[in-house]
Amino acid sequence: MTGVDPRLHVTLPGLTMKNPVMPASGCFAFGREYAELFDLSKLGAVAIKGTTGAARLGNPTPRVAETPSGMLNAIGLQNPGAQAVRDEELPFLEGYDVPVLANVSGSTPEEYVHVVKTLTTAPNVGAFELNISCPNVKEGGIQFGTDPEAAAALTTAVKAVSTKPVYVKLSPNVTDVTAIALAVEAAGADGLTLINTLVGMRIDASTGKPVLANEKGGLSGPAVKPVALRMIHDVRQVTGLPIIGMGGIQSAEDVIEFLFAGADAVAVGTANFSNPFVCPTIIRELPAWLDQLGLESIGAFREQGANI
Amino acid sequence: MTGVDPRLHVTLPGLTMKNPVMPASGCFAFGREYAELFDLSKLGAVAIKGTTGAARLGNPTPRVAETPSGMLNAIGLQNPGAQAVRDEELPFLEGYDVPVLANVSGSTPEEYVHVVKTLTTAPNVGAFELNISCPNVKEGGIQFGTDPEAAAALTTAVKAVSTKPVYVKLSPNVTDVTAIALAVEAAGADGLTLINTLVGMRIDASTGKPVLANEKGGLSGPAVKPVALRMIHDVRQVTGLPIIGMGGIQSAEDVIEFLFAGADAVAVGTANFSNPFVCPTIIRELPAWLDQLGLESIGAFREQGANI
Amino acid sequence: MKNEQMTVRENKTIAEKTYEMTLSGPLVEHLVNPGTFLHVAVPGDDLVLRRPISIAAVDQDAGTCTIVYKEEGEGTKRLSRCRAGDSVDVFGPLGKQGFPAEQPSPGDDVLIIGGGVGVPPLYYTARELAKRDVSVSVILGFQTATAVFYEQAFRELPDADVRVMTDDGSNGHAGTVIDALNERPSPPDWLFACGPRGMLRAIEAHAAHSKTNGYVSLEERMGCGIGACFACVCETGDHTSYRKICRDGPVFRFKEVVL
Amino acid sequence: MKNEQMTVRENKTIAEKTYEMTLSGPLVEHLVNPGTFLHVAVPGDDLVLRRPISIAAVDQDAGTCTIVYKEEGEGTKRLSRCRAGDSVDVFGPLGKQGFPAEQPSPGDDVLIIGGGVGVPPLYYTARELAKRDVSVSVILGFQTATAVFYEQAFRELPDADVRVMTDDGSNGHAGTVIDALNERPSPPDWLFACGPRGMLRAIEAHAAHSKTNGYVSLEERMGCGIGACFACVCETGDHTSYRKICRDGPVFRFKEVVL
Ligand SMILES: Cc1cc2nc3c(=O)[nH]c(=O)nc-3n(C[C@H](O)[C@H](O)[C@H](O)COP(=O)(O)OP(=O)(O)OC[C@H]3O[C@@H](n4cnc5c(N)ncnc54)[C@H](O)[C@@H]3O)c2cc1C
Ligand SMILES: Cc1cc2nc3c(=O)[nH]c(=O)nc-3n(C[C@H](O)[C@H](O)[C@H](O)COP(=O)(O)OP(=O)(O)OC[C@H]3O[C@@H](n4cnc5c(N)ncnc54)[C@H](O)[C@@H]3O)c2cc1C
Ligand SMILES: Cc1cc2nc3c(=O)[nH]c(=O)nc-3n(C[C@H](O)[C@H](O)[C@H](O)COP(=O)(O)O)c2cc1C
Ligand SMILES: Cc1cc2nc3c(=O)[nH]c(=O)nc-3n(C[C@H](O)[C@H](O)[C@H](O)COP(=O)(O)O)c2cc1C
Ligand code: FES
Ligand code: FES
Repeated sequence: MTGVDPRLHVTLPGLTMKNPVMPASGCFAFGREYAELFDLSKLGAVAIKGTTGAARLGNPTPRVAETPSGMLNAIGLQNPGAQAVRDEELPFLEGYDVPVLANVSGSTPEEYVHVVKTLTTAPNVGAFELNISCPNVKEGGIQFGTDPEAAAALTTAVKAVSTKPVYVKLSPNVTDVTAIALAVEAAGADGLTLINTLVGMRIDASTGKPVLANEKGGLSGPAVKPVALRMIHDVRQVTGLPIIGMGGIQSAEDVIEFLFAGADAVAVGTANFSNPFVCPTIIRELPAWLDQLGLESIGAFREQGANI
Repeated sequence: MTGVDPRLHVTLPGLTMKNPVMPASGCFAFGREYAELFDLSKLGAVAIKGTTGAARLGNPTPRVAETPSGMLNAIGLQNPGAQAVRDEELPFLEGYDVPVLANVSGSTPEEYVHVVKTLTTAPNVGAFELNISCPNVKEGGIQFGTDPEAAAALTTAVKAVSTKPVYVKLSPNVTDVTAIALAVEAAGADGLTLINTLVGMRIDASTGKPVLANEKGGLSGPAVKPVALRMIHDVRQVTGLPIIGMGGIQSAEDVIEFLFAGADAVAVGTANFSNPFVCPTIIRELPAWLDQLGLESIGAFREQGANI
Repeated sequence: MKNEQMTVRENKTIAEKTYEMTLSGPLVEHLVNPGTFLHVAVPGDDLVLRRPISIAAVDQDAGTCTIVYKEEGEGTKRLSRCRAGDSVDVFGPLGKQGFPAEQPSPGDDVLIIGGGVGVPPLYYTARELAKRDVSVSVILGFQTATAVFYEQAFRELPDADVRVMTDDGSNGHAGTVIDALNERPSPPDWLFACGPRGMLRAIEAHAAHSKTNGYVSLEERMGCGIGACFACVCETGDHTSYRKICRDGPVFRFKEVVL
Repeated sequence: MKNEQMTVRENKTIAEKTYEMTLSGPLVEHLVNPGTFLHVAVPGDDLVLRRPISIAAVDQDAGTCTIVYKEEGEGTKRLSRCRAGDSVDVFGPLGKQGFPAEQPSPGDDVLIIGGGVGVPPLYYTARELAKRDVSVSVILGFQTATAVFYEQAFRELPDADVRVMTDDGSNGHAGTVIDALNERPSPPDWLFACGPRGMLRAIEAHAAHSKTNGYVSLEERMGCGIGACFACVCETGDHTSYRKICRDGPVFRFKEVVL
């Protein structure tokens, strides 16, 4: 393919990526829509929308609200369910030369296991991302993400059935993110992704009512970037596991910040809404940053101990 | 005094306030500087800089960094120590008709107790605010803020020596802020203030070095507003204690949002730096909001159950 | 779908807190479907969400398009401050289903009902219909006289029958668009409506008729604008499935979705 | 100290990535002390911190002041895009200790050393000295010829002796301001310096002399700009206490603080 710079290549468990940039789960659905804008094969990977056992219709609307340099969402894990994702969505993505990071959600460990069993046979699923940190569903999700033991047990259960590497997505809504990271590492996680959204709220001052129908939602976008960098940095101090970093990335410069903080690759969420071409734009701009920093490759951030 | 609108009056334990607005601790030192800009008697109260037993010189510089719609600070509790605050700073504030919320910090429970003993005799100290959540000092501070038992024990110890009501300032860097709130309420806290800063980090992409000399710092400003509103709302669901809300307030509209979320009064921190006249400006604009909402007074948010 | 820095040609008040902005740029060529919308990035990096705004008119000869927007919050306030010569970041056109202006035939009874800032996409629709010699009956509803806009523009369309309703009767007739609708002798062949959700609900309730091809344009808070984030869904009439307003709409047939 | 929307009269490039902005407004009347600074709110609500910028010149008759700034990051980039007629939110003047331009007497040996964007406050200082018939020797250091500014402005001051140093010798002499300093036969009576911390440290090391009244202007990242947040402190020479650059400075006597 033209335009592929070998210095951007990143190899992570299950994901052989042309570059370190993927759209974040929930901000790219299953790729169909953005495929109308650019060639998905340009991406390092695609993280698909959180998939549950059965189809879910999600929360009432409004589901999004704006906040200073950020947004809240309370989608509520709307998705067509594991079987439909396996049969209808993943085959579409097979048309592109890009590995899939399959984001898995659920209310019970059994549901996670069911989803992983259903999707693990898909040839283009390179790895799983366990969403143990979704703040927008009433039961499940976030419990697993805030209790090290629950997180570890879930990881063990999923690892037992997965034929693909398993990343665990960490919640920032915790006192000690490193404790969860270490617990899931001990339980066999192949990698970590962080951060998911911070729980937040907005109220319409003229009515006194919450802006979101669900009252609370998950905060994402540039506003959370300093929290994301801090948590990635803290987790990098305690583990050598691969880290896919996210939270507020909007530019190639932001990506470099995340790589220095300790990420091996990154995901871009909210910024897709501000700039639908943000992922290919970042990918195009990364080589100039390597030149400027005098680094040989994206891998050099880790290998040369450039990260902090 | 001219310009005082009785509808703005708020009476909280130890603090009889002309209006619900005070500058937040650490963003207003001990009032001297802003006193050159406007009459401090216009304020509802003044929260003074976190005071420790002995003088502290704080962290190396740079101590602040900018983030999208926010900032990081790692001042490191620089202050002249309790005795100097008692002898030199509080007397200055006695020149104004405004109650003081004395922010107390320390590394050990003994240090908190010492500070409170020293300051509790100051006539203009209306109440204490226990800063159990400062992320910028190596030991102490944040430990008390993340462990319900440690927070409760500290509250008990301080209550035993204080002749003034005691508010506890809650950290947002926790899995469950309501657990800490309930623990300090049970230990005798007279009120709560929240939120303190979220721990964050920035890295200079062109050098790979953290922007702050201290590497990590506390995130404040509009970026954190949705997190603050959510936590205040959550805490309001579990306790009837007075709440002084803060985190990203920049305008009278923001104050209304906080009052709806469950705050009884508010503190304004970072916005003083963007707009040095922000506190008097907000106070001037609040009556029009009461008119628009058809509410009789600031107290009506709580009394009429207007908050959510 | 293109994402482009369009140039502001003009930005002027046309009613109270209501602005008409004329934009130019290559994106204009892609605007062919009335009812579709533009996703506009408002100035300022602190606002991360784009604002969906309908296309109010397209002039391919001049290479311009027009949007009409009301100052509601911070985003539209900032838009209102743009001056001729400024750039505005526009993504569009979005929406796969607009008003089917290519379907009515000359002589069909075509009724257009617009409420407030729901009027703009209907003006674009009416202009497209006029090009095909289809004339329209128009009911425009506003709160009060100072809010009225585009009355004259509709009147200038050939054979248009235009009726303005204001809540307080300060312009046109006093009452709602539903009052005007109820006075009509027979159901129209086509009904195109856009406005507040409550108004659309009432229109559907009053005008759903086997003879009428009814269409409504919906609003919802949006993230992506292209169907990828599931922010803007609404349930289908049978309550078993959903539509994305940004992608499957924003225009839907009567009863297709729950209003 | 006032906080005011000042009007941009002019904003132009005067060297590579270096801009000179002329501002007008009632605040100008309060500008009387060279070395003090303005705390400038840059456009955009996402940037919450103001930018400290020195006053480069004041023209009370015209009611204007001038700042010179280099495009370093996002804030100065946005400032550089301001056009004549725009408003800029300025808070100032800040700093209680500037360069003591009122102290030197005519005939005193006054040396001014400026590095890069450290030059602007020294130009204001030299103009104030010139008003009192005190002439100055000036050493200006820049990286390269394209970075040089205000050389001509200094030369136009009566009896000024101006020497430009560039790292690469592309303008004036090759070398640093320290090289030029070392070539001087005797210690000056007064030395006013502003520039990178390393340069100031070297100047203090080379020029601290009992005969010399030396002053340096410091930079540090700031929050409030008025002494209330403790962001911008530096230790005093005896390491037991501290000074706030924004309030106690930004100009300090040699050895007053640790550089
Ligand atoms: C398909 C579509 C077409 C539209 N066409 C027009 C039009 O032609 N003219 C016009 O004046 N308005 C139109 N609207 C409504 C317009 O999008 C909102 O008025 C605008 O987004 C408000 O932005 P704000 O920044 O002023 O308000 P804020 O309250 O500051 O906005 C905060 C957030 O809420 C969103 N939001 C607020 N109100 C609405 C709303 N009614 N619909 C969708 N999102 C909203 C904003 O987009 C933003 O993300 C349309 C909406 C949709 C969905
Ligand atoms: C008293 C004083 C006077 C100054 N006078 C001038 C002048 O006349 N001309 C000039 O070009 N520059 C001057 N500076 C430096 C100027 O403040 C910075 O270049 C500017 O703040 C950079 O902002 P930015 O948005 O471009 O950079 P960014 O890196 O985007 O800024 C991020 C944050 O860091 C702060 N920051 C970055 N660099 C500096 C710095 N060197 N000093 C203080 N804060 C910094 C910014 O203010 C902002 O808060 C002065 C600094 C001080 C303290
Ligand atoms: C609209 C929306 C939907 C999301 N859905 C999911 C999801 O289904 N599963 C998940 O793990 N994370 C989900 N996220 C979180 C993102 O993947 C990402 O972790 C977070 O938004 C931070 O990155 P950002 O600041 O770049 O958006 C969602 C985020 C947004 C904004
Ligand atoms: C520069 C700075 C210094 C602070 N110092 C203190 C402190 O000494 N004690 C304390 O309890 N909180 C301190 N805080 C936290 C604020 O009081 C406040 O809780 C926080 O900044 C959130 O409010 P804001 O977003 O309005 O700034 C400090 C904040 C800043 C920005
Ligand atoms: S706005 Fe994203 S699906 Fe409609
Ligand atoms: S910037 Fe706040 S003390 Fe100097």
